[in-house]
Amino acid sequence: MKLLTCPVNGPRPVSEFAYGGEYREMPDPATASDAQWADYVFNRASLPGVKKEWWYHVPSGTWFLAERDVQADVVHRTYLFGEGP
Amino acid sequence: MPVRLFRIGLSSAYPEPRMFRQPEQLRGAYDVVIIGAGGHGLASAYYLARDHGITDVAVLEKGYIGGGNTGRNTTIIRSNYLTPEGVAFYDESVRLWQDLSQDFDLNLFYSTRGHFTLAHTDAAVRTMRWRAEVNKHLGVESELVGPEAVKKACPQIDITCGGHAPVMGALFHKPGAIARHDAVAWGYGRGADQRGVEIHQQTEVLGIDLNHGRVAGVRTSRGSIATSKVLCAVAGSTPRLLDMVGIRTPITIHPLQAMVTEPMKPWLDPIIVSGSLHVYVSQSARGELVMGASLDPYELHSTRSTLDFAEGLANHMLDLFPFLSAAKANRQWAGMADMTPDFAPIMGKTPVEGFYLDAGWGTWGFKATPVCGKTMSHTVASDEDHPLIRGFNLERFANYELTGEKGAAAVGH
Amino acid sequence: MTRLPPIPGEWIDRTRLLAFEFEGRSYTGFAGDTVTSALWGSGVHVLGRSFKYHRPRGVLSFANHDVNALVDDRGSLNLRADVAALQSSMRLAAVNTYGGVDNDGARFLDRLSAFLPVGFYYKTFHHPRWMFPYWERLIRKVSGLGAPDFAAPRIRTPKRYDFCEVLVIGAGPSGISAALAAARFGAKVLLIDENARVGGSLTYARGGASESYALLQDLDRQLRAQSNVRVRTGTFAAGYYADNWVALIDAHKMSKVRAGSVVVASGVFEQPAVFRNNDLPGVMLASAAQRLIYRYAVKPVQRAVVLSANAEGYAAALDLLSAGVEVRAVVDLRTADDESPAAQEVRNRGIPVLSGSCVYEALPAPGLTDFEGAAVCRLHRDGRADVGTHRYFACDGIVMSVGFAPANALLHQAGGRMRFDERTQQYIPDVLPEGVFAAGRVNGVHELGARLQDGERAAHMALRHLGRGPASVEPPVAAETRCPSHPYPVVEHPEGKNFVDFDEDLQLKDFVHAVQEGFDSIELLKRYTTVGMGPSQGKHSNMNAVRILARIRRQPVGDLGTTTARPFFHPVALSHLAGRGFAPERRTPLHSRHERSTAVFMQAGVWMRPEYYSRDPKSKAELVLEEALAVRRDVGLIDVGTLGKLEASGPGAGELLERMYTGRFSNLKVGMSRYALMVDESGVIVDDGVVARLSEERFYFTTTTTGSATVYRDMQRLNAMWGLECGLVNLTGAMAALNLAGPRSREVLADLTDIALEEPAFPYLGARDGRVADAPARVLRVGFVGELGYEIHVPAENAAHVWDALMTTGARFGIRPFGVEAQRLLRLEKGHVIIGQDTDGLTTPLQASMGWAVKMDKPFFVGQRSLRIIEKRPLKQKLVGFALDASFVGPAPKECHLIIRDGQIEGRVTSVARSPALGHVVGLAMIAPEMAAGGTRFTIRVDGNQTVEARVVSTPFYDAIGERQKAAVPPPQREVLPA
Amino acid sequence: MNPTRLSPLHDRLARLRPVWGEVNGMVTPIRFAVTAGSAIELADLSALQRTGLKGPGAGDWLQARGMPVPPRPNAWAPLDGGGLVARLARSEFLLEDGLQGNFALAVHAGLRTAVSGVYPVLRQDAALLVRGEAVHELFAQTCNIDFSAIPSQERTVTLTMMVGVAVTIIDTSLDDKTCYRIWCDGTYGAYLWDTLLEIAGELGGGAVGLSAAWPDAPVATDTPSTHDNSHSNIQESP
Repeated sequence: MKLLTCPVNGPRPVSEFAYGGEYREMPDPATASDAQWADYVFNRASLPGVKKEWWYHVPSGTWFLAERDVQADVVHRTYLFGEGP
Repeated sequence: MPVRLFRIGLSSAYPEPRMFRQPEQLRGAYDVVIIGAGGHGLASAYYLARDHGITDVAVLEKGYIGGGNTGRNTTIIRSNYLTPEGVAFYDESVRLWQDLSQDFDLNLFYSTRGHFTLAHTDAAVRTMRWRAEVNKHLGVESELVGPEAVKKACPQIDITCGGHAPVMGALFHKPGAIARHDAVAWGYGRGADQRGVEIHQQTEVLGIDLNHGRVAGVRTSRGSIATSKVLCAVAGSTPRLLDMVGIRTPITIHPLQAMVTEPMKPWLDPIIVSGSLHVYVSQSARGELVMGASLDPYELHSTRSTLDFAEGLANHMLDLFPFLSAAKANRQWAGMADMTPDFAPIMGKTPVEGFYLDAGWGTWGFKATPVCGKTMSHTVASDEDHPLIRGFNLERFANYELTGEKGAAAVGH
Repeated sequence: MTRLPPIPGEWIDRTRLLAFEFEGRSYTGFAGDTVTSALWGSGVHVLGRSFKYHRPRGVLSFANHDVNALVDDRGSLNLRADVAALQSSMRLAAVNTYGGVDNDGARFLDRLSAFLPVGFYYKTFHHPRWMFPYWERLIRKVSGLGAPDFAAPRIRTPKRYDFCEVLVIGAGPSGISAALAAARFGAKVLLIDENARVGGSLTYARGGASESYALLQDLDRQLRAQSNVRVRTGTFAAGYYADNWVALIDAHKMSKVRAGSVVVASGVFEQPAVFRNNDLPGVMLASAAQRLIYRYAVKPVQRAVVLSANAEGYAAALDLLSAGVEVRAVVDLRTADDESPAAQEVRNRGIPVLSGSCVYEALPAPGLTDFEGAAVCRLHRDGRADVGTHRYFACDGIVMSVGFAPANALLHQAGGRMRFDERTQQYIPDVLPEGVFAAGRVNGVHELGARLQDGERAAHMALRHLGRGPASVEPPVAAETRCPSHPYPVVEHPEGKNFVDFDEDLQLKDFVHAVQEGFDSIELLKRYTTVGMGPSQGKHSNMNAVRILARIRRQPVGDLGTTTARPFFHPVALSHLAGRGFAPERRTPLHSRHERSTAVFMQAGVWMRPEYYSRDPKSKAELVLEEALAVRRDVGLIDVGTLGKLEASGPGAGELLERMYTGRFSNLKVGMSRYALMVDESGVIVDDGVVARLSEERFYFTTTTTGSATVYRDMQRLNAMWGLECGLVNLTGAMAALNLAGPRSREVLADLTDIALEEPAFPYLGARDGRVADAPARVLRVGFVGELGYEIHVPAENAAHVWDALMTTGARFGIRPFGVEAQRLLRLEKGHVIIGQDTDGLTTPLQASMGWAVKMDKPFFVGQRSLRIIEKRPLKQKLVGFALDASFVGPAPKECHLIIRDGQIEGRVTSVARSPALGHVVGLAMIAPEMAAGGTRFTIRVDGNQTVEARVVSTPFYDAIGERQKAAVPPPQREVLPA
Repeated sequence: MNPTRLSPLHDRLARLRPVWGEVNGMVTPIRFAVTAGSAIELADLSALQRTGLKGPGAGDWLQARGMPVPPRPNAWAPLDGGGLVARLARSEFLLEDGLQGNFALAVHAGLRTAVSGVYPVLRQDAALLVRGEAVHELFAQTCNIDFSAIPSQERTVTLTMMVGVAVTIIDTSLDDKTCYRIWCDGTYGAYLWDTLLEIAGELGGGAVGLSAAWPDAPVATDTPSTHDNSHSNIQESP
């Protein structure tokens, strides 16, 4: 089973985690056009490659970010929000 | 003993011709280029040639015919969907399926077995009734039945599911069927080939040339092609192709895994699906139990297998059929499913003129193969979305008009 | 009886005789025997029938892929006779025969084989269409292997996790050498082998001498001396999964091992030669014959022709001789003489060696089950047999040693890339992923000494991967100087029956024909012929299939690419995969109280909740009605502890709720509560609950039962992202919650609490902390069921105590516990929406007629921007209340019955029930907006295609002004009492 | 007067007909009529006083009250009177008193009035003790963590999943006596207990009462409890 490294709890089997989806910057609701907003809500950068994703370590309730190659399923690094590179 | 087999048995030389040619090289231009020689791409080519007289068509395939999800799915065919758009669309598909073996003169083993979607909670029972009512209204044979009906059709089932998820009812869909998945691609391929379509295997698309926002050509690993119409039917590779023409969609790629047992004497007649147990299973004519579950939980562009999938599936299989403890799982595999937020496909014209999309097939693409061929060939030929697919257009997201099949397809099959 | 005198190292225990039955006849074997060795040792040679043509089959590989010798022992499905351990009182029968293995009624199919060409089932049975179901039924009758026993109980197995630093797969010479080398550096080593004992080929390939056995004993001694090596025999690696996660299977269970690094020393599968009748019982691989001899002391045949293409073949010939087998000749496919010592010895012993020759066909006695001899021909340069040179050898067996294919499935699964090595005529690892290493014959290293070295080298690499081991690792061992595998051990025959895949009964011509039909890539060929798709997964067939395709396409094997090898390496029982089958279940602290009150439980996610409380002989419907009426008339008590219960504290707490929920909470007074609705980013309703303000900076709030985990999760994430100064605590499990509801609820509670209950001290929607039955309690005045009501939240450990106190005190007010069903009914009378029942995966607040709960003038909340877009668009559907005439009789509508107008679907019923308080049927429906106006009549289609007239009415249906929940007032006059 | 406390495992324990005693107002098995094998001993310690706190200021707040604060996340430290303070992940703490000591109550009281950056966490765990030579086999069958590779002197706190339930596990082994503590959400307690007990039984162990789990436990045994289950059991027990 895949291993994922929680920045707080260390390497754990992926079954201890919940996938939080791609990390996305929210456009300013005040200035974004309807089309831009709908694009933010629905569309995804679905190309294979290294992506920034939310992951959640269930037993400890820890959210963190993972930079994962979604084709090779290799995690390059994980860190807590705001503590990244 | 059927005549055909006699002829083969008695002829000195094996009489069977090639099913499809292997064209030496790509030509410089085609009227239509179809990317992806899976069921959908080949079906589109077949109906373009047969129904629309468009035969100057190249089907480009990175790997080999039917090597993608066409050859990796669990072959379930049904039309018991939730939305009127969905039901009408898949019902037409089921209708087409019935004739394919004769159309192709190739036996697809299209086998109507009946399809039970089990409900283990009262919420599920409600959804099943909803689907049944919509189906009946649109003339599709579906009904909500009680546990006893399930037990009657499948006496071997443990209706209490090991005590922790008793079956409270089921949606019974009489036309539910299975077929030989590979043969579907071969049949469409042969039919298209006989009508002049060129199928180019081992030919990867490297880029799509646009000219003022419309399709001008396709660059491949075997040279460039000029064309004004490109149909994209590549399931798990859709994001790469869309990137070539700069279209953004909600599609994300998740693996869908499956598993098959060693052959055993056939005993399971209907197709059994359990949403809350995440199991669907049918028995092939070879005697193998073909089993699947829900999508992998996170995005992945790969067809790797996982052990926890096999463990979970086996556990729930034994909840339903405890006597299979000694049955052996023989092989695991996976496909790449191109998922959409509303569990409905994305089909038809796109912002790029001459670029037609047949995608978002998630876990339900196989059953739609014939109707996709029908509707996409119409759309490509007439440059007008076929009426049956208007609910599936790409704009529906920007317009906040999702189709809401989620209820019906919560478990992949 | 062909049992040999005792042989050093044999695996059988001659002191323990086991009696068993096969096909109704009684036999005996020894403890340590497999079913095959016991039968073969008893002179039984027809062990099974083939899948398609029902030809007799015996021993082929004797290495866990003799899938034509599958037996059934009273419902144990598809036992593999070649590896299944013999047990006394086994009652065995060959699978898939008609009337027994000897006179299988389906054996006529063999004579029809010409009419059953490759893929025949694609070519027929579909004309005329109506005939197909008959054909299909026939096919489903004859297909399949063993028959399951429907009465067999579920087997639960002790599945476990395991951990090691170096996992070595395969305990042959290279594997043992690797394990010892890793152990010398102190690594925790796990060494596994699927055989009953370690040693691999050392246990059977002896070349008629004793050195290899001596070496095995020495290695075994060294293994036992290493305390940090765990040896698990009878265990195979079923699959390799991400990050060195390997599934190990033994007779009783699966172990999931996480290894620091993995050494794959899985060896090779010996490959059959392809010639006419190469499937007859008596034709077997050399390694199979050797295993019979040295492991089980069984004489494989009496008189053999050895078909060889390598030194191993000559060694096998010597093993046969030492077992007293008469070797009529060694037929060598190669023209050049084999220079190995074994070959010299064979020639010295005067055994005829026919080089540049092949076995053209095996000659059966009538009935195929017995064996007469072998026809041997010289080979033309083009590889065809020169039938003119036909020579006949009487024998009862042909022993084949023409080459090997690597057992590299795990390396494939690990993501390794293989390349075809022309020198050894074998696929060998080209690129292996990090932490995975290959050693021995799977790595293309065949000489014994070299295999030992290669094991050590691989172990050192494995240690280096763990950051330990020797400073430098020795270079790869020198490449083989000889070729153990023949490039094309395939002989054509006009009459065919030269089998390539024994699982699927595929003959040479099937491949020729498939390619002729255009299936000329390895993947298409595999799919059309089904080669390698059988239970043995191509272990003895894929290599020859690739060679045949390459020959037809006049291409080097290396150019064809390889097919992937997916799990499982050998099939795995579902019970092994499932293990114990854990099913987590969540119980509220009041579970025992519900049991005592004879609750009927229902599942709500992982929770068990009382649906209603049974009281014989009353029906569910009656009891639900009684429970509801108890609440309307007097007082009822329900466990609502499954609701999510969260606390948000700190300066940022209010802001967090403002952003998470659609309503406004900044102006919520301390000590008051308010309904809260949550939508997702696309404006779709996802959850609701009640928010209570305990102090300026402290909020306590509830979520739906199913939503609790995800709501808490999302709040944690956004709280972190927004950097709000707010602490979130999930109290769902720690707090119990009881809803005491009904006109008498205040009287019941008054006796038990120090909280001032009367108006205006504790108004509707008020929230107070205090004590209930001495327990610290948080009490919310709620109105979900539409009566005066108190939601009492107490620590879980006090829940039973408080429940008991309320029931005792409530007794004189006629208190009754009520379940989920009654609550649904009561809330429906109030027109309260249940998220997920009255809404679906796309419902917005506007559609749910809950605009009142959405404050669009707030600066921001999740989903607000989307709702701005949605509110500009025409409404597609709207949730309304409806009622049937009081006079209505007949089949009542059910939830999800459709609303039909002019043959069109215009909506659906989401909730419906006969209101005991009102005496008629009321419900909620999603309906086309133009039909949503009060008083509009519409048609519901109910069961049996009946239709029912309903009219839109405003909600709440009951106590429209809500005076009852605000202040206890006498129950309404109109009541229907349960019949 | 204080209300009766009930262990999340109470009705599961009652089925095993224990001799009850009372600990901190909670009826707790002192010993069981049937004594199990000693390969694994499983005991309910839910009765111990327990509280939690979290937030950026939690660590400092504890320190200010002279309580030991584990220096790193997922570590624990002992408290006088046999208790412990466990640091869960980064800034959350679980305090549990032994049979003596009242840190938990003190902390609970200290947080009744709001403290900035410190948030009280009500703990109502099912709290287990498991020990014996077969404990690692029990873990092997229920939890995907190699506890044998975590030295007990490191005083590590492990937050992980066990048979599908989120648990907190620490190793309290002394010398050669393998001993672990397990906490989980009380509402999963019955399921976790039943599952562990079944496996423990197969491995030659079972449930033990406080007297075995904690020989020097000065608890009032056989006190007539207000709880009817316990009554009946006391009568039925020798």
